[in-house]
Amino acid sequence: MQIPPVADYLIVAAALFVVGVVGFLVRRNPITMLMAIELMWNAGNLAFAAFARSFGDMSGQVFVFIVITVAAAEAAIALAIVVMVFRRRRDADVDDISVMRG
Amino acid sequence: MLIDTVIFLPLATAIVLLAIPRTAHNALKGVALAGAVATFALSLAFINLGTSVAADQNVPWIQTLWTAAYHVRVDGVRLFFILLTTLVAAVSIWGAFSYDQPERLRGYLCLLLAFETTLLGVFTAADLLLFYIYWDLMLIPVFLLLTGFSGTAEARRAAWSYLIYNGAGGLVLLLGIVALVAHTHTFEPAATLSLPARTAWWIFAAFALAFAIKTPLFPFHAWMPPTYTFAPAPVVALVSGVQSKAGLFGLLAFALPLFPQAAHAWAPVLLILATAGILYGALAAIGEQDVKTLVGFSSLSHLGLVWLALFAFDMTSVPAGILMIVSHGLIAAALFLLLGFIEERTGTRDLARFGGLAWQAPRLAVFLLIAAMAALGLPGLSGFAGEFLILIGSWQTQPVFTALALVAIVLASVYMLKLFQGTMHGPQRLGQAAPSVRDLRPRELALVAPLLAGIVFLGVWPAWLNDRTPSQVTAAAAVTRVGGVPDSPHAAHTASAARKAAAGLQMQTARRADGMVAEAGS
Amino acid sequence: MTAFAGVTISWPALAPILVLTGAGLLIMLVDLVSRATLRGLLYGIGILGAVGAGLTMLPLYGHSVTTLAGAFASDRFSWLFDLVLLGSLAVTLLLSSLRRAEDGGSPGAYAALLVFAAIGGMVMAGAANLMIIFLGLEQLSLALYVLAGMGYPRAASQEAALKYVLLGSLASAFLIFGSALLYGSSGGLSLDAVHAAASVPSGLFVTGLALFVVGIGFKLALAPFHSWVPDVYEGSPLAVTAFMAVAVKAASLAVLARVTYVVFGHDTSALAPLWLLAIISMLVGNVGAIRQRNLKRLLGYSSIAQVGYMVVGLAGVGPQGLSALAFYLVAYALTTLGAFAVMALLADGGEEYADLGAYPGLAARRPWPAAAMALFFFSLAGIPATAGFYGKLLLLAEGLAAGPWGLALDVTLVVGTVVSLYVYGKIVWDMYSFTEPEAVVPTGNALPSWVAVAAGALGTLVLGLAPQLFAMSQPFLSVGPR
Amino acid sequence: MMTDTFAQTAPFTILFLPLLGMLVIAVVGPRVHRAASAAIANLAVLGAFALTVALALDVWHRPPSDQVLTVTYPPAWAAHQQFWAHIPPLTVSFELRIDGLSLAWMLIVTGVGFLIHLYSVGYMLDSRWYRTFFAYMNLFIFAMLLLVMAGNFLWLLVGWGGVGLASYLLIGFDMHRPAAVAAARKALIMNVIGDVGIMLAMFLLFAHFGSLSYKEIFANVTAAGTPALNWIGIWLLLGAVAKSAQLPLHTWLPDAMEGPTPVSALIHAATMVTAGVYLVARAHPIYDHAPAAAQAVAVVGCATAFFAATIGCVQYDIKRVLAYSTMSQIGYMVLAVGVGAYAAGTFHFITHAFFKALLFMAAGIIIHNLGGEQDIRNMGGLARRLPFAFWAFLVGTLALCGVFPFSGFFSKDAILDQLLVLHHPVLWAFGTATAALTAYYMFRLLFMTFFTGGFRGKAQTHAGTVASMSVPVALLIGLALVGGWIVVPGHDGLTPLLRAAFADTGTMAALDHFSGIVSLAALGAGLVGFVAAYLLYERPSGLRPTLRRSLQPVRNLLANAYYVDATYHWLFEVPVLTLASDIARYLDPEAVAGGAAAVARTATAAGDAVRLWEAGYVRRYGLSMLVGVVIVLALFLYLAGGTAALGGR
Repeated sequence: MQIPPVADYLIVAAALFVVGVVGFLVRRNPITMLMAIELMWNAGNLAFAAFARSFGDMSGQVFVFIVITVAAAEAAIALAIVVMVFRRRRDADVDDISVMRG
Repeated sequence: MLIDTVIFLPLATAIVLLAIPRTAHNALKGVALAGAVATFALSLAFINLGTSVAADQNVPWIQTLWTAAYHVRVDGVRLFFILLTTLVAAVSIWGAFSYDQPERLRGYLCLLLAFETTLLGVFTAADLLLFYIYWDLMLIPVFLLLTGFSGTAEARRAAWSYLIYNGAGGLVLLLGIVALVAHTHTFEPAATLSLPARTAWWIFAAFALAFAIKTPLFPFHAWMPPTYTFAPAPVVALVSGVQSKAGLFGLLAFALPLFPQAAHAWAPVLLILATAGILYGALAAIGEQDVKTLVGFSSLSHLGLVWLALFAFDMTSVPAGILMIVSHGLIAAALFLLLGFIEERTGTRDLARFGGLAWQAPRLAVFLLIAAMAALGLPGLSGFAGEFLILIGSWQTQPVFTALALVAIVLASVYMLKLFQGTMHGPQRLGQAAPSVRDLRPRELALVAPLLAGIVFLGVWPAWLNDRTPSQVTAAAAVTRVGGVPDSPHAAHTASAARKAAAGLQMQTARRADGMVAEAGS
Repeated sequence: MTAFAGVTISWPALAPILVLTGAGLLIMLVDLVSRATLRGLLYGIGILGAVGAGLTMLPLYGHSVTTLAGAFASDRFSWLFDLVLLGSLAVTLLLSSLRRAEDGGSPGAYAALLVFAAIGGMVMAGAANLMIIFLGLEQLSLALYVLAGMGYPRAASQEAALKYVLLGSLASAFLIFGSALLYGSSGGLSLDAVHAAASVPSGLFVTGLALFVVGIGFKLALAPFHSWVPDVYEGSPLAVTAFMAVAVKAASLAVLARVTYVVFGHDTSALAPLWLLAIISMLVGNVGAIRQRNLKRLLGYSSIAQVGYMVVGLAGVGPQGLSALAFYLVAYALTTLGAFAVMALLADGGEEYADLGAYPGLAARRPWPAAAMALFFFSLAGIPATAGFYGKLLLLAEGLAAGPWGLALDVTLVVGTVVSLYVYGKIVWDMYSFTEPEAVVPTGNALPSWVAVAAGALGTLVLGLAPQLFAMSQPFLSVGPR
Repeated sequence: MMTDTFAQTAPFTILFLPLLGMLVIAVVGPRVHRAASAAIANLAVLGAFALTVALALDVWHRPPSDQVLTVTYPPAWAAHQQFWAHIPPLTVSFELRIDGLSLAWMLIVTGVGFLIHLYSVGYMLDSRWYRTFFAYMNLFIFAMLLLVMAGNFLWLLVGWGGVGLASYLLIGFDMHRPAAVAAARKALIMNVIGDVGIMLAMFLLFAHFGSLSYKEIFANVTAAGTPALNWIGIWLLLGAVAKSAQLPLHTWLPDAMEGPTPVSALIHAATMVTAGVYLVARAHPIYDHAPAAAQAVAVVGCATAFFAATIGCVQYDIKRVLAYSTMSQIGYMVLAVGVGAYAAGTFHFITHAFFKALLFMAAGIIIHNLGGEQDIRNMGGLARRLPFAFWAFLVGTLALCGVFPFSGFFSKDAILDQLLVLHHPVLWAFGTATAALTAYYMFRLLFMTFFTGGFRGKAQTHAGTVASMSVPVALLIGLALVGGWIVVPGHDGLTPLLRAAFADTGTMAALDHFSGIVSLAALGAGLVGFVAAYLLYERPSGLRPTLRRSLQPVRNLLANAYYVDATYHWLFEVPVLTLASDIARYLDPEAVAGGAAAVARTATAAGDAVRLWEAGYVRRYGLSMLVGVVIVLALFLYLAGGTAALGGR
């Protein structure tokens, strides 16, 4: 089958990335915000994979794997923290979590 | 080596003080005074060495992308700055004995001594990095003295204007020094002929701005009135008597010899500022009701005269500038100390509340009279010698500014009489506030006496000082001088003297490779 | 020098990381077998690990080795930064040894995380490859996310952790996407490949570079990517804050320096936006610190400004730029760690001594800690005879050699320093002014804190009075023409 | 040769004896009896006088060529080291110049000075600051001697300032009286203006001659052009005017009468105020080649003589009348030296010292006995109460009015005569007219004080005059009588003594030239004045009130001294003080310090702004990051050549 050019993948990746950014900014629930961030990371992955494919170069794909791994660790830690916060205060609205300021 | 001893003896004394319990007041006082007096005595040894280099020590320090050295020197330019420092410091430390917070006396004396060391460092440094280090270190003791040892809230506020203003000036100076070193790759004041004129113009501007803030030169004096007014008398005596001379020293020892052309380019601006300051300070002093602020403004006026002297580039006025510097140091210290005594006794600085003190304190009155008359420029006292020699020189090159400065001399008589008569003469107004003002104690008498002695001595024999000020100074003027008074014998005199000075310089240059002087001579 | 699966490995270059990893694992092991009684031992192991790693680094001095198929290097760009990382690790562990059980978190996890964070930093410093940079950066960050929350009994600590993890991940996303674009524009992950692409910058390359700079700028806390700093610094446990303030910046600066020099040999015109960020940081950092009442926040803001200063060293990519940056980094590390150490000394593991309301009149009650604190602040303000002064001197010189942008950076540096005179002077002013003797006199006197304070003060003075000692390393740190 | 060593050393002994006296009093005074300090002071001045006489005899017995000594101190240094200033090209040494001119002044200063010291011993007895007074008096003698003995303009200026200081201290001697304090301030400030004038002259002298020494300047005075010399002369005149209370800087002298009477006698009548005359006479080589300046001098002197006399006609304070008469008489001297009649000027200075000192002392006796009363409207009929004072005052008056054969006659006559000889008829006319006014106001004073019916005051005369006061007065009566006889028709005893000092001037006419017209005119004018005073004050008639009414405006004008004081007040004092206080109160705090404060406020406000933005909201932080991203991205792309590059690759 015919592989679309890199540009198309890039456009999709960029779109994903922007969606992620917007998601981070508009949502107030930390978990949702984390999901938005995952979206952005995966946008990066997509771009990497596309380039790697087009170059026929493995290193880009290795990078993708590493990102996925790190993302897992990241999610674990982030969720742990969210749970910790949630335990102290029954809700988890990041806008209320602003004791420190100034 | 003697020179290091002189520089660091005060600091060492301060460290010794730290070993003495804070409550042993007499021990503290004794040690502090002994250290300060010893420093003064040692520094006297430099006099005999006359205009030749009295002491010169050059230890390599940093040699990487640029070279810096621990290079200290006592020569004709520096000699009298050093003597002034050691004398005024000793006197001020003695004056600090009547400090009213005994539990803090130790820190107070320590900081005064540390301050003396930084001052001596500035005046001995022959290496720009060393000079700058001491220059900026001067901030700390004064800032702490204002903050923690003056007690009053105003003084603590004054600490800010002092720190920020002088700190900013210091950083501008640093920028200038770095810009210079980027070209010469050495902090030794070296020949800068290679320096592009435009760069030199900028660097000199940076130097001049820093020095103008320190002196202070109108209109960079915003920090001066609060500091002089609210700091304890001994501190003000040191700050106005000695530290204010650091800027002028910088001009004489570094800025003028390094950038003669740039100095010349800037002269018009600086002359205007100087003259404006001379008149502005005099007028402000006339209008002032607080005695210490009044004296502060009077020094603004008098030190403006020194700027006039330096940037008139006259063979006579420039060396006379040094005379004026020393004279003003003695006068300002004496005035501030005496006013400090008055404030201790009456608890006020407001002229509206004084009057007739001479009835109860005739000796105090006589001392204040001498100091005030010296500041007023009475012929026969050092103030006159400085003013007259400066103006007779500057008249030859800058008659207009000189004429304006003469107006300030008349104004000086107005504000100095306002100060003296307002406090000492007229009906006694203090009434119940100070039922009986006691006359000068022996200690106070003895500690002001040396200053007054110096004032009289330099008044009747200024040549003693001038014979010991070096040819570099005159040469600094000679090389930068243009014009003068043509078709008059004076011009001839000047030219020949300039040649003589330059010749002497070449010899000195040969004697010790000194880029600064080489520059001055070339 | 052995070969493994066709890839040559230079063990000496990896030794420090390996030693430290061993120490980390050992800590976890000891933590398994022993209960809280052996808390001191855990930190001790960490410190020994740091020292050992430092020793293994000595032979690396003066050499530049690349290994793991050019992915990792031990050279002038990593060496000194690694030392700073190890030093800050040691000091942090020293200060942490005052932690109590009720501070939350198991000591073992805490110590191990610190060690692994340091390892992450060292990986960053040595990374010659976009992937390794990301790897190290994430290891450092993930550990710190947790450590920030290690004071979880305090709500502030939790909040700090949450904010840090959310914003940090966001920044990482930019880094990843930027790396992807750089990869796409250069066809390789190694910095050399990126350098090749830099010679003819395409839009793809430039965009990638921009996003990459954003990612690093966040870790460096360059304005306007600094907003997380004050909150995270205030919330995290004292020792962790100290570690963040020094280690994270050291590692990120190493990356930045390497990228600047390796990717953009001598022409940094493309990096101009970075200089702009530095200028904004100097202003925001110093101005923001003016009205702070919490010392940890204040030091956070000041660190923002200090990083701005350090970037000036890179502006000229002159041969001495790296050493200027390195000198100031060392000075900054000494003074910052010292300041935190004084706080720890006064806090003595208990109620953190961060509220500036507690400082007035301190000099009268605790003269020596006050004097040390004053010394550190003078150094941060660049008063002569302290390390900070000579560092500023070097940076200003670099700036002047860097054309118009450099001049702008220098002027901003001066202006910022004037503002900082007030910021730091205010605390000295407080400590030394008259006040009624407070009811509670801080009695903290713990030996570890004293050791840290003394080390910081000594280093600050020595480097200030005898900078040539450091300058001896200049031949190694000076970057020849590429 | 003994005389030469004497001539070398004597001047310094003379000069420093009074200084020594002052120092001794200042140091040991408080420990010894007050009489001791008085004795020290008197002995110091007496010794100076004796030495001066000896020196004068020594000098005048030399050949004329040798009558000008210049002595440098210390002699050994004359060659290589300068005592005062040594900043090449400027060198100023400490040199004294002894010649006829300075000797004349030295003799009067020490001689009359001694008499007044003696007088003060009794007069000041009940003063709280007895010792201080004598210390100040000695200081004055020293400064005045330095002024007249100086060998270059610098040391002249030093003495000039010194007498200014002494006069300041002694005017304000009653420091608790605001009036005295104000008068002292006024005197010093006006004198400083004069000092500035002399300084300017010295600047020009240095510029044109490269020296400040009389010898070098006068030797080649023609080296500088006439314009320059005119300027120098004008600036010197400014100094002279200030010191000698000539128009327009005369307003301080009447107020100076706030000082104790001996001070008025010594400083503000006999010696200091004549320093201006000395200065012009001393600088005569300059004025001889500066016609315009000399003209100015003469005009100023003449105008002062006349106007001061007119003011004197309506004053009621006995000392103020004498003060105005002093101004007027000094006007005569300045006029004389202005036209080049240096000997005549000197002559009048000598006689004036005698009779004016006498008048003040007599007035002092009156004031002393009336317990400080000075207003002649509260006196009258004192001739019988204080006969001694009356006779003294009478002699003084006759001398002042130039009645033959009193001393004033010869000196004033010499001046008027020279005016005609040197072809200044207008000035002569004014001079003669002034003589009439002089006679009028002096006799008006005499009548109102000693006659015109009985005593009008309340103050009772208390204890009579002590010997220490009457002896010097008696001596001065004699001097005022015979003092003028050194110059009698056919014999001029003064000019030869001065000849050497004025060797280089052409206008040194002998004083023994008498012309009947001049003398008769002067005497006639005096007679007119006397008659007028007699009719108005001794013969009560309707004349006086009618005159009063018709001349009221003139009276006001004169009584207010032509409103010069008021003019200065509104012209200089008020504007300067207003400006000054505005600067100190508003401009400096607001503009200069305020500017700094504004910067500080701005920084603080910015700090608050940063804190406000840092509100703790994660999403806001994210937003700020994003803004940063956009900016950075845009910048990067822009610098990389704009969007065009996007298409690249």
